[in-house]
This record gives sequence, structure tokens and C-alpha cells, in this order.
Amino acid sequence: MVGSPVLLIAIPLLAAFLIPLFGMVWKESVRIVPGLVLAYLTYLSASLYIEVINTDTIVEIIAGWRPPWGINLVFSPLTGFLTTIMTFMGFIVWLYSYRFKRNVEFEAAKKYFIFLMLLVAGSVGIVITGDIFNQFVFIEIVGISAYALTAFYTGRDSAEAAFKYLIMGSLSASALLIAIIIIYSQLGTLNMAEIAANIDNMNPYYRIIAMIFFIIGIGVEAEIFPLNGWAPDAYTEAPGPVGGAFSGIVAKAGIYAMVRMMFTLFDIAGPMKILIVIGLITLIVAETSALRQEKLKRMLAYSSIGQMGLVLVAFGMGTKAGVFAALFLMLNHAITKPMLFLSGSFLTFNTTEKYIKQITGMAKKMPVVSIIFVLGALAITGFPPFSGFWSKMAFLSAAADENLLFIMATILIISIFEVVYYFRVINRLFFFEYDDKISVEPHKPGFNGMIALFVLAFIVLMIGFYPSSVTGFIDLAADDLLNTHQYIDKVLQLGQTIIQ
Amino acid sequence: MKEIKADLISKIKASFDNVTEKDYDGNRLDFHVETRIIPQILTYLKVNLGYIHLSHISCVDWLEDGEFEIVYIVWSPEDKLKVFIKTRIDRETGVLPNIDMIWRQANTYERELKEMFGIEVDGLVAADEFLLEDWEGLPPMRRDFDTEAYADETFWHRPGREDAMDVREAIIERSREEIPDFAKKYSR
Amino acid sequence: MINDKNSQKIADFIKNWARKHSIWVLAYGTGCGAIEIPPTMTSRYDAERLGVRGAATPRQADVLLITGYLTTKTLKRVIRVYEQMQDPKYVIGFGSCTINGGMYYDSYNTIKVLDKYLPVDVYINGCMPRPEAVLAGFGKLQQLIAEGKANGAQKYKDDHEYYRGNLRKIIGNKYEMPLYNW
Amino acid sequence: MESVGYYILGVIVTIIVAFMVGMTYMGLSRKITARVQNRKGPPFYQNFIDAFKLASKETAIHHGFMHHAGPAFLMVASIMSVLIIPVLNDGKWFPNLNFDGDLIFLLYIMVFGPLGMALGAGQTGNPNSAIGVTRGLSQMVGFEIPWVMALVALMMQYQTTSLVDLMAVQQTTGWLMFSSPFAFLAAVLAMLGMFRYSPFDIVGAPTELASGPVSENGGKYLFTMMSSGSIFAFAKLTLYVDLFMGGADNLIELLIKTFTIYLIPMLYGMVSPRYRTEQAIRYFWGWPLFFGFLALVHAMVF
Amino acid sequence: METILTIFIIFIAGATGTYFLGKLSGILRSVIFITTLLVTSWLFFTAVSPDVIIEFEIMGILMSWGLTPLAYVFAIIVFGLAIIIGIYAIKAMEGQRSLNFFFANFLLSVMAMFGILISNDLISFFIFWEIMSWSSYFMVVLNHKDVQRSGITYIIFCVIGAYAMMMAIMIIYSYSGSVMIGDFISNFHAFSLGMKWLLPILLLIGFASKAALMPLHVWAPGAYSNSPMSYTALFSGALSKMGVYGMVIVMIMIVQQIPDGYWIKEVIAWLGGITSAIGTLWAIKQDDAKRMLAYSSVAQLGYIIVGVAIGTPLAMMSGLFLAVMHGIFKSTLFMVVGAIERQTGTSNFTEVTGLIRKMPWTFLAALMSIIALAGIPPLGGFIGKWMLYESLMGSNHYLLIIVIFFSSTAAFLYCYKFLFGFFLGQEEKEWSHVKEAPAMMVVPMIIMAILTFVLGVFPGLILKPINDGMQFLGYVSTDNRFWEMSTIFNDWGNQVVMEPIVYTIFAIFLFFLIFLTLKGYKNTRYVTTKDISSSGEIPREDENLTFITGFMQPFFRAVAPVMKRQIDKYYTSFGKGLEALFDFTRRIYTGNGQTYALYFVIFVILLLMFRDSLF
Repeated sequence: MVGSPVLLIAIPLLAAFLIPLFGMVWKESVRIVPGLVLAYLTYLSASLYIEVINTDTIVEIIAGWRPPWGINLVFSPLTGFLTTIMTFMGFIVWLYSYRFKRNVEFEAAKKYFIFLMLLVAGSVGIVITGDIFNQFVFIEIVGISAYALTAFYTGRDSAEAAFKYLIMGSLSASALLIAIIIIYSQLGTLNMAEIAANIDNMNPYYRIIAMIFFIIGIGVEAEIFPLNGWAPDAYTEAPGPVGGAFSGIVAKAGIYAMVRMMFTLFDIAGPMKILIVIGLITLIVAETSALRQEKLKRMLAYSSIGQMGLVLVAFGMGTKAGVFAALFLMLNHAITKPMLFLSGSFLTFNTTEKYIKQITGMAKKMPVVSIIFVLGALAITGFPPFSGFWSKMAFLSAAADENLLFIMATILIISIFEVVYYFRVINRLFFFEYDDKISVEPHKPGFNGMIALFVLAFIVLMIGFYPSSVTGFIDLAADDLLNTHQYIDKVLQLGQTIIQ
Repeated sequence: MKEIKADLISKIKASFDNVTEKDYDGNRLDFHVETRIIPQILTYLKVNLGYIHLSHISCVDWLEDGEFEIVYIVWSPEDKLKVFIKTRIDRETGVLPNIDMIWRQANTYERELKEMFGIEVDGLVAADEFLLEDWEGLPPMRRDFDTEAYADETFWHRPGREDAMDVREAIIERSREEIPDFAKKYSR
Repeated sequence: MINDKNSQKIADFIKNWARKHSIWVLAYGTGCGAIEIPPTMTSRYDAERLGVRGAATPRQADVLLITGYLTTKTLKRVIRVYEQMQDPKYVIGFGSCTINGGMYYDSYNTIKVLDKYLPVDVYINGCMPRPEAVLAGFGKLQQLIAEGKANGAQKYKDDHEYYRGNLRKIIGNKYEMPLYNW
Repeated sequence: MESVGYYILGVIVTIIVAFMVGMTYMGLSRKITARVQNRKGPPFYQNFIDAFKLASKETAIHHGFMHHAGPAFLMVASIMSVLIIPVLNDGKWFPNLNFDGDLIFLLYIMVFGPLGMALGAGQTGNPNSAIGVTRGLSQMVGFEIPWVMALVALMMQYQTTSLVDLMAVQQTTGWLMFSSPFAFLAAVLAMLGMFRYSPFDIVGAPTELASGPVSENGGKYLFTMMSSGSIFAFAKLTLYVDLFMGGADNLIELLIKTFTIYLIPMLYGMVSPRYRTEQAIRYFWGWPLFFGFLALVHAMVF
Repeated sequence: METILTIFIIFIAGATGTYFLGKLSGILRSVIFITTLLVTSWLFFTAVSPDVIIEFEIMGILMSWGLTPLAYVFAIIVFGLAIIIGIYAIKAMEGQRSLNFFFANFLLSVMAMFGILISNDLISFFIFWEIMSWSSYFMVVLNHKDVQRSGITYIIFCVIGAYAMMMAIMIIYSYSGSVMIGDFISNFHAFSLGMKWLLPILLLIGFASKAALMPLHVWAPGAYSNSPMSYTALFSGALSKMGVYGMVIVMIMIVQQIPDGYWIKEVIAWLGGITSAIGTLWAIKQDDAKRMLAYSSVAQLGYIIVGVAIGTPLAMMSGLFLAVMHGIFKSTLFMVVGAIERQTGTSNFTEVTGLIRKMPWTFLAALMSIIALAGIPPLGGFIGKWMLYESLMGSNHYLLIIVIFFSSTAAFLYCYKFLFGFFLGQEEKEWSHVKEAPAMMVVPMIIMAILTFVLGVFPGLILKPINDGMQFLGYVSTDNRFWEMSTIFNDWGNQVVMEPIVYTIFAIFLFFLIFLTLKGYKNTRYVTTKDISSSGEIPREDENLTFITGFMQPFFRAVAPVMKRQIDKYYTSFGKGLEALFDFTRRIYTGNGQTYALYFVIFVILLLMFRDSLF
């Protein structure tokens, strides 16, 4: 064993608190330490993940309290998969923002990296925890750091966006708390496995109420309609890499929480109408709104919401193929959308408004970044031979298996809008003349930022040309999610073995 | 018709100074005006009184007076009345105001005046060659232009017309029409 | 055989016979004379029975029919039309205006004598000549063609400088006349 | 070798016959038109004189290669169609190049010439020529439709695209004119346009367009066109006779039948004023099209 | 290594090399580009055999590559055109923008088309289809012209088609567990009746969108006219044939397995006929040569689709033959336009006239292609048209044949307009500086023009591979039944023998040409186009009397009722309506925190209200 899953949470939290101290010693360490931490986390997560795949799920017990009484961390193929993505994306975001934030003064950078650390820690916590109250705490950590990052630029609009986020976050927290209270009052436990094992004993009426509040509570992080009002503003106002982190890390954690709740906690078998309906509505509203956006980041934000809707629909099918497609979509989205956000924020670096028209003809000035943006756009719209195609294919295949022709048709039609707005941007970028009056001054992308983008681009191409490189992992993760009993057994069995 | 004419005269006189009218039988009414108010009076006629049609712009060469008389003929489809606006300009120095912003087609007449009489028009559009190609010298419609001499000089005449009779005397005898003095020199 | 004089004669005879019986007329209706052409062509006088027929363009026509006075301005066009016609070609001057200026003898811009500028083969006298006279004119032209005497085109070619000089005299040097081009 | 010589001889004789007949018909039409107009009119051989005179013109101009070659294109079309249309029944005439006289091939080769000549007319740079050509082509679209409908009806009814087969059919069933009356009507009405006599002569309206496409052609060019026109007229008339009137067993019969057909556009033209192009097109897409439909229905039903 | 893989690797290496090494020097770029095309074509024509099949697995889906005899016909078009257009493009694109991108993308397009043709399974078919879509899309917008309108229109129709296809593929995959085309065809009878109708229709939508069939054709004019002409030649010549290729497979292999599938064939055939008629009418109306040719492509593809949809042996043969011919003559015409645009700077008929004496070889190429396009014997277009008509008659399509005839007759109008507008008419001083295009552009065009002629005399050259392809589709061999080397037959045994016809035509033409030239040779003279019989008036040097504005106006007055309804307008208003609707949905996000909180509450209430039905 290379380490313990608990380190995945503990180290970033610790780093977050230590960063100011390091900063007193050596200012540059504020920038470097998070990178080291995230690199280590990625390494740790990946090696744990490989171990988990090869051997068995790791259930970590915190402070010696056995499940179902204590808090436990579950590092299974599913959570390991997501954790690895998240830590990796955290590292990429750090890599990108290392120099991106250099012109920002020390204090701001310090805050930024502290909150980034908290964000990663919280998100990872959401994923690997086995306790709903603990999950609630992590959601709050993520929320608070996200509010702070949204308000990073300390402008009027940023503050407003953060405030909106705060309102929604608070509402969701209370809803979540209500749900937890209901469950605790009914079942007397907060451990997920325990709840899952006993959920049939619960009063169906309370069960549904609890579920509704759960959905609402987690829905804000998972960006479902109509609880995602904060998202466009937050994505737009937050710094570019934060947008990447939101879409690559936070949204994934939110989706995970929701899915875990639906699949494991409430153990709903078969297609989940609620997820499909919510997902579809989210998808339609988001993508059609994105079509009419004038700001680049806002457009990407809507696109991100739409992708989350698609993921929910895929999960909602409830089959193996559906979950597989959903995880694949999550993976692609986690890689592609940060790529778009990061390259997009290079393109609009010197503008405050981030209008799409301001990047007119930018490809002449910043060819590599533009090409990476196009790559991301082609990947996310599902053009082969890029990564998005395979996940879209997996999704459609899953839908076809379930005979959901109407959903297939709807999603394909919506995808047309997606193609349209992405291609409008591509057109502006590449096939318009550079115009001094409209376009912004190009910004010379930093070396580290380019490396981050290249890594992402490489992954997009790798998945695109050789999808089998990741499908095995996703397959295992999907199995893991669907196999509720195994989860319960693993967690509770552990408790029993300790008892005995 | 009488009322229309009287009405018109009163309206014109109320609006413009130095206007003298001359009435004819039928649907014709003349006004003699100063050159400078030509655009104003034509605009007034067109816009306010309904004389929307410019029939013609004509010119009479008053060689003896040293003046050209320019005649603008406008027509109202409602009043069924032809109004002649006459003005006189100096033969050598006179400049005519341009009216092609009132009637676009006035340009044609103005170019013709320019070419055939040599009358300068203020701000004439397309003042180049119009009907005559490569014409040099005196404009041919001026009365001091000697057509026959020009023809004799320029064109080759086939002999055999020398014994042609001058019929003017006979005409005078029969119709009791007086030949004006200036026309006498054309008699053979 | 081809150089044989007799056969050449026979060939000429046949050609002239055909030309005589097929006269395609380009009526250049410059003056009032154009009004006399329709009666000549229609059922009353029916010039078509003699093989006389209207042609629409100079490229197809054999005869240029100048029906009335020519101003200096139209003269240039007429000469150009004549030059565009293809050999053999003939000119008929129609009405007294083409002969001596007619009633326009003292006009400042009509030419008085057509044959100074174009090689006229036949003049038709009158102001206006009646269709009978026109038919007579065509008859005369046919006769000339048959005899091989209607060689105005050749004259024009030979005395080109003379004709062009006369033209220059009235139109001045400003007007760019293309070189002789049939 | 004998057969090749025989073929070539046949071709030449056919062309000469077509030329003579076509010219004579055109001359006759002028004569008859004159008589209808109460004129004496030119002699029937007037066209020969005209053609000869044009051929004996001493000079000629052209505006470039396409203009120069335009009449040759026209000749290709007319001679090819005369070679493909069987002149007499049962191959009594020279067997020619007829390859069964394929009708679709015929339809297309017939537009080869006008299109080539249109190119020649285009190169003259004379706006009148181009205007005439556009009118001609537009009008062609007009009359081709009923004409093709008639042909298609016949071809589908008798399950052949061969003119020879259609003629053979008529040996047994009688004239197609009676057994397929609607096709005949549509074809005849289309023929009015094909001959470009009044009221469909706006293509070369002499006073308006200065004779349209041919306005820059004179001398040998016009001569070639005229000859081509007469050969083409003969070809078209023979085609009609072959299609609808049972062909002809000998030359006299052929002449009678073709002349009868020829009278239709001629007489119709004499009493009609001229249509504008769109009027002409609408004319063809009116009753002729209706008859064409009836012909198709007839072919479908029987 | 398998030849097919080698070809792919060469393509990818060539594209990469063209793009990156092209930055170093233009000559290197051209050399790599042409070498790639030459080597791949050489490999294809010599070393690719239909027997070899490569199989591999991606994401658990079995895929297979191999060249079928049918695909071979289309591959001939693709490689033949690619190599010729490639040579042309090197010179034609000189001095244009983003050349590295252009040539690399060109190679990618060719690769994608080759990929489509060798795909034996639907997934790789779709992948290559999409690669083709986006690579062609980048070409459409490459000129920076009308990008947001024509480019977006193109991509919309691309993805409509692609997604329809993808839906069908996924249904097939999930129902039958295999994506092999062969398996699909053999298992098709096992699908339910609804699927039997849905799948072919979805696939046909996919293919029809590329083949620009009637309601899906609106992208074509913009896309064809805005991409660089060197690419449009390939675009219209080869790329649109991929749609036809797909349609052939669907129509023949699948639709006839549907009970009453006859109606699909009829509908598609009629759509093809109407497409050709409408396309022709709109082509006549265009003043821009590119747009005209674009509409003309739409119309010509209509014929091809009619042939394919009817599906009798003769019709299929005609469809495939026309596809080959269309590839040849339409790319030549686009190349001609490209040459003219390069030499004069415009492709508008109303601006440039009288080029025939300046660009005679280009004119010759244009003339031959136009004659082929119009279907006038003796060039190749006639063979295809003839077979099409005969097949329509043989299969009793009484009215369709009239529609086809109408459009092919009306096609003469735009054929003439094309030649007249550019080459004929008055020669203007403005264009006196124009020179013939460089040899590297002229020679490919002339080669293509000669090809149209050769295929007109010996259609058997190309009918042989078509026959093989059709045998693959399950037809009985048509050799000696419907065609010989230079003879074609119809269902009823009537025949047209091309060889003697061609010789006769040339003999007559030459005879009269010689006659016209020699008679009065000394007295025949060339005069300029200014020397015309225009009532004696001499046009000034700067005065152009060519009649080209409002060309064919009387015709349009006659067909005005048809032209009034324009499908683009419906699409545009539909699109505008959608955008307005989305503007409304966008307003859901008011940007107001209270509103979002309200949504939150409403959402809670809604979920609570519908809790029973949702869970």
C-alpha cells in the first residue's frame, strides 16, 4: 500500500492551512507547494486506484470507529476513478494557474491556492467518504471555497455572482441537512452502507421526501435545472482556471454525490425517471441558452451545465451501459471542458468582458491555443476521432439498448445546437480577419499553461484514437457503482470483521 | 377657367414681386418674371399649385434686344391649364438658373439650350456634347448664325439649284404678310 | 479550267444572275422616305416577287437603301454600316435629299450630295418617290448587276481616300473612324 | 469496302435530297405566305437563288473561332438527324447510319446544333444575338416538354425507343396518329415551336432583334446555316411522318406526307401574331402539356 | 503491413508533413502533398485488392476494413480526382491564405473518403464520415467569406445527417450486436417492422444530406461557392458521391428487404427528380458561376439519385456512370472557375466577359465539360443520361421521366450562360491583360476534358468496374446485356453504338469546318467584337454591350410561380424562430439571485407535488 485514502483529504487540507506559513518563509512557495501537493495527490490517487483495481476496494476507517458508527472512506474502482480525475485536473489547473496568476500579488495568489486546495480536498472528500454527514461537510467546504474563488476578482460582478452562489449554496445546504435529519431520524445512522442496507425499512413517504431534499441539496452542486442559476455567473466571473476547476472537479463531485445517493442509498433499480427528466430539461435549457450567449465563458458555462444534464440522463437509464456512458461522459467532460476554459481564458486574457466577438481572428495571433480550443470544441461536440465521440456513442448505444428512441432523438437534436454555437466561435477564431477595433490584444500564453493544455490535448487525442485505453477502467467503475450489495457488504463486512 | 386663372394670378402675385401676366384665350396663361426667381416660382407652381408637369423649356432669340427669352411651359392636370413662365436674360452674359432639381428631365432641355443657343446654365449636369457632334463655333440656333453661308462653306452643293425661284414675294403678295426687317436679308 | 476566260464568264453570269434575283435590302430609314418602304414590300407592289427582301443587319444585306437626308451625325453611322456590309454590295440613294439636299439645301447639318461619301449605284428621284419609282430603281439596279456594272464597292475601295477625305471635311478630325473594314 | 462506299454514297444522296426538299419547302412556304397575303410572291426556287447568292458573297467576317465554327455545329446536328431518321419504310432508302433510329439520341443530337450555333452567336458580342439565343433556348424548354411527353408516351406504349420499330409497328396497327391521337396532338403543337414560325418567331424577330442569333452572320456562314436549316426541316418532317403517319413507302408518298405536315406550322403561322417568350412558354405549357398528359395516361392505360 | 493501413499512414504522415514542413518552404509542401497523393494513388491502383480484410476491435466493437467492388468504383473517382485536382491546386492556390492548412486538410478529406469506402462496418464508416464533414467544413470557411451563414448552414446539415446516421447505427448495434454492414444486411429481416422503416429512413437522411437531396440541399450553394475552387472540385466531384455511395447500399441492400419498401424508392426517386428540376431552375438564375455550379451540382446529384433509387440494373448503372461522369465534368468546371477567378479576380458573369481568345484552353475544357454536363452526344454525359431515360422508361416511370427531361432541357440554359458569361460576348479592355492560366492548371483540366470524351466513346472502360460493383450488390452481370465497350443497350434491346456515331460527327464537323475555312479563305477576316452591326453605332472602348444582366428573364417570367417558393426561406425563418425561442429560454437565467431562490422553492414544490409519478 502506497498510502492511505485519508491522505487524499488530509494533505490538501493541511496544505491549505500551511500555505500562509510557507508564504511567510518563501513567497514563491505559495505557488510551488500546492503543485507539489497536487502532484503527490495525483500520484497517490493513481497508485491507489491501480491497487484497488488489482486487489480489492479499500475501506478506510477514520479514528478507529468501525462502520456503521464511525466515518469511513471508501476507495473503490468508482471513487478511485473519480478521485484520480479530480486530483489530476487539480494538478492541471495548478499547472496552468502557476504563472497565470503571477501578475497577481502575493496575497491574492495565496488566497487563490488556499481555496484551490480546499476545493480539491472537499471534492475528493465528497467522493470518497462513506458517511452522508461527512459528505455534507465536504460539500460545504467545496461550497465555501467556491464562493471565495468566484469572488476572486473582487469586482462588483464577481461579488454578485458569489453572492448568488452563496444563496443557492445555503439553500441547498439546508435542504441537504433536512434530508440527513430525516434519514437519521428514521434509520438512526449516517453511514451510507448502513442506510443502503436498511433503506427498505424506511417509511416510503419519508423516503421520498428525503430523496427529494437530497436531490435538491446536491442538485445545486451538480448544476441541475433549475438550481443552476448560479453557475453561468460564477463561471463567467471566476478566473478562467477556476471555471476549469468547477467544471472538471466540483461538478463531478456533485454528480457523484447525487448518483451515489440514487444508486446506493436509495437503491433504485432500473431507469430513474427523475434523473432522465431533470437531465433532459437541464440539457435542453442549457444548450438552447448557450446558443444565444455573447460571452465566451458564459457560453462554456451553459455548455458545461448541458453536459451535466447529459450525464444525468445517462445515469438515469440505470443500466450498466448507461452508467458506463455516463462515466465516460464525465471523464471526457472533465478533460475537455477545462481545456476549453483554460484555452478560452488565454484567448480572452486581455479583456474584462470576455465577449465572443472579442476573439475575432485570434487564431492568427495565438495559433496553438486556438487549435487546442478547436480540438476541445470538436471533442465536446462529439466529432470523431476525438474523445467526445466515443462517449457520445456509448451514450447513444446505451439509450438504444433501452429503446429510448425519443431521448436519443432529443439529445441528437440538442447536439446540433451545441455544434452550432461551438462552430460559431471556431469561425470567429479562425475564419474571420483579425480586427483591431473589435478583437483584444493577444496575450502570450505562459509556458506552464501551454504544457497543461498540451497534456489535456494529448489525452483527448489518445482517448479519441484509442478509446480502449480508458474503457476498461470505466467499465470497472460502472460495475462498482451498480453493485450496491457489494458496496454494503464491503463496508459493513469490514465493520463486522473488526467486531469479531 | 376664368376663375382658375384669376385665382392663379392672385396667388402668384401675392407670392412674387415683379410679375406681369398676360392672358390668352383658352387654357394658356403667361407670366413674365425675373430670372432669379425662376426656380422659386416653378417650385411654387409644382409643389403648391399642382403644376406638376414640365412640358418644355423653349427659347426665343431677341437679337435686336440683345436678349434671350426663355419660356418654361408647365401644365396642371387638375386645372387643365398651361402656364408659360417667361424670363429674359442677356444674350452674351446671361446665366440661367438650373431647375433640374425640380424636374429631372429639365436637364435635357437645358443641355439643348446650351448647345443650340450657347446659354450658360448654372451648375448644369453633363454639360458635354449632346445633339451636335464635334460642333465648333457659333451655336447654330442663334439668329446671327448664317446657316446658308455655313452650308455653302461646309457642304458640297450639287449644281443646278441656282435658278430656283424665291417665293417669298409671292407669299407676301398673296397673304399680305409683312416680312420683318431682320428677315429681309435672307431674301434672295 | 478555272483560269479559262469563258468559264469565268459563265460563272460570273450565274453569280450575277443570282445576285440580281436575290436583293436583300438594308433600309436605313433616316428620313421620311422610310414610309415608302412598307407599301413597296406589301401586297400592293410586292417587291418580293423580284427577289427583293428586307435584311435585318448589314452583314446579311446586299443593298444599302438610304431613304432621305443624312445629317452629319447619321452619315458617320451610315458609312460604318456600309463598311460592315459584305461584298458585293450596292447603294441606292432614295429621294431628292440624297441627290442635292432637297428641302434641306441650306441646313447646317445635313449633307447635300450622297455620292461624295458613298458610291451610289442608283438614285431614285422624287420627294418622295412613289413605290413604282422604287421598283423602277430596283429594276435599274438589277439591270446594272446583270451587266456587271454595279461596281460601287470596288469604286469605294479604289477611291477610299477620296471618300474618306470628303467625310473628314465635314466631321473634322475629332471623330475616330475605324479603318476600312468592309 | 463496297458497303462503306455504298454507305457514303447513301449519306451524300440523302443529304442532297434533304437539302433540295427542305429548300423547296421553304420556298413554297414563302410563295404560299405571299398568296395568303394576296401577293404574287417570289418563285418557289427563290431560296435556291438566295442560298447561291449567299454562297457567292465575296467577303466574310467572323468574330473568332466559335463564330467561325458555329454553322459547322449546326450542320452536324442536322446531318446527324437526317442520317438517323429512316427516310423510307423497311430500309428501302439507303440504310444510313440509323442504328434503329434511337429517339433519345435523336432528341439530344437535335439540340447539339442550336447549342453550338448559340456559342457562335455568343462570340459575336452582339447583344441581339445573345438575346435571341436566350429566347430560343427558353422557348426550347417550352416546347421540348410536350414533345418529349408525346415521344415518351409512344415509346412506352410500344416498348421501344427505336424509330424503326415504331415504323414497323405502324405497318400492322395503322398510323399512330389515330391510335395515339393525344401524342400526335401534343407533338404537332410542339412542332409549331420547333419550326420557329410565327407566332413563335421571337427568336429572330427581324426588326426587334435584327434577326437575333444570326445577326452577325453573312455570306458563307449564313449559307451554311440556311442549308442546315433546310436539311433539318426535312429531317423533322420525316421524323413526324415516320412517327405518326406510318412512314412512307416511296419518295412521292414521303413528299406528300411531309408537305402536309409542313402546312400545319406554316398556315398556323400565317394567321398568328407573335408571342413574347414567356407567352410562348405558357402556351406550350398549356394545352400541349395537357395533351401530353393525356398521351401518357393513354399509354399507361392501353 | 496491409496496403490499406499503409495508405492511411502515408495520408496521415503526408498531412502532418504538409502542415508542419510547409511552414518551412512552399516547394517542400507541394512536393510532400503531391508525393502523398501519387504514392497513395499508386498503391491503391496497384496493390489494393478487394479480398484483404482487416479486422480489429475498439471498445469491444468488431470493426473491419476492406475494399468492396462497389467501393472500388467510388475509390476510382476519389483517387482519380484527388490526384488531378491536387496538381491543379498547387498552382491554383498559389498566394492564397493558410496553404499549409489547406493542403493538409485536402489530404485529410481524401483520406476520410478512402476510409468511408473501405469501411465494412458502420462505426468506422461513421468516423470517417465525420472526419470528412469537419475537414470539408474547414474548407468551406477557409476563404473567410460568408462564414457565419454558409459555414454554419453547412455544418448544421452535416450534423443533421450525421446524427440521423448515428442514431440508426446505434440502434443497429444495440439490436443486433454487430456493426458490420454485411451483418446488418443479412440480419435486417429480423428487425421489427417499425425499425425496418425507421432505420433506412435515418440512414437515407444521413446520406441525402451529403448528396444534397431536395429538402436537405440548402447548404450546397453556399458551401460549394465559398470554399476554394480547388477544393470545391473535389467537394462536388468526389465528396458528394459519398452520399451516393451510402444511398446505393441502403437502397439496394436494405430498402428492398422492407415490405412495401417500394414506396421509399419511389419517394426518393421523386425527390431526386424534383431536386434536379429545382436545382436547375435556381442554377439558371445565378449570376455567380460558383453558385450556379453549386446548384447545378445539386441538380446533377438529383439525376444520380434517381438512377440509384429506381434500382433496376440499367438505372443503377446509369446512376453510377453519371456519378463518375459528374465527378469528372463538374470538377473540371469548378477548376475552370478557379482558373478564371485566379486570372481575373472575379467569378461573376456580369463582370467578366469575352475570355475565349485569352484563355482558349480553359475554354476548351469548359466546353467539353459543359457538353458532357448537358448530356449532348458524343461525350460521356450522354451515355449516363441515355441509360437513365431508358431505365425510367423500362421501369414505367411515366411522369418522372418528364421531370428529368424538363430539368435536363432547362440545363441547357445555364450551360449556355456559363460559357457565354465567361468566354463569349464582347471582349473588354478591362480584361485585356488576362492571360491563359498556367500549364499546371490547364493540363489537369484538359486531361479531364479528354476523359469525358474517351468515356463517351468507350463507356465500357468505366462500366466494367461498375458492373463488378453491381455484381457485388447482387445484380446479374450486365456485361454484353446492357453494355459493350462502346455500345449501350436498353431493356428492350435497342442500342446505341457510340463509336461510328462519334466518328461521323467528327467527320461532318471537320468537313464543314474545312469548307467554311477554305471557301474564300483570303477574304475571310477576323474582326473584333466591338465591330458589330449595332445600327452603325460604334461601342466605345469602355462600353460593354454584352447581354448578361437579367439573362433568361423571359424564362423566369414563365416559371415565376415555381420560383416564388424558396425552401431556404422556410429554413431561415425556422432558424430565426428557434433563435427567438432560445432568446426566451435564455431569459430563464435572469441573473437575479432572488429569482434563482424562487426557482429553488418552486422546484421543491414541484418535486413534492409530483413525487409519486416521478419515482
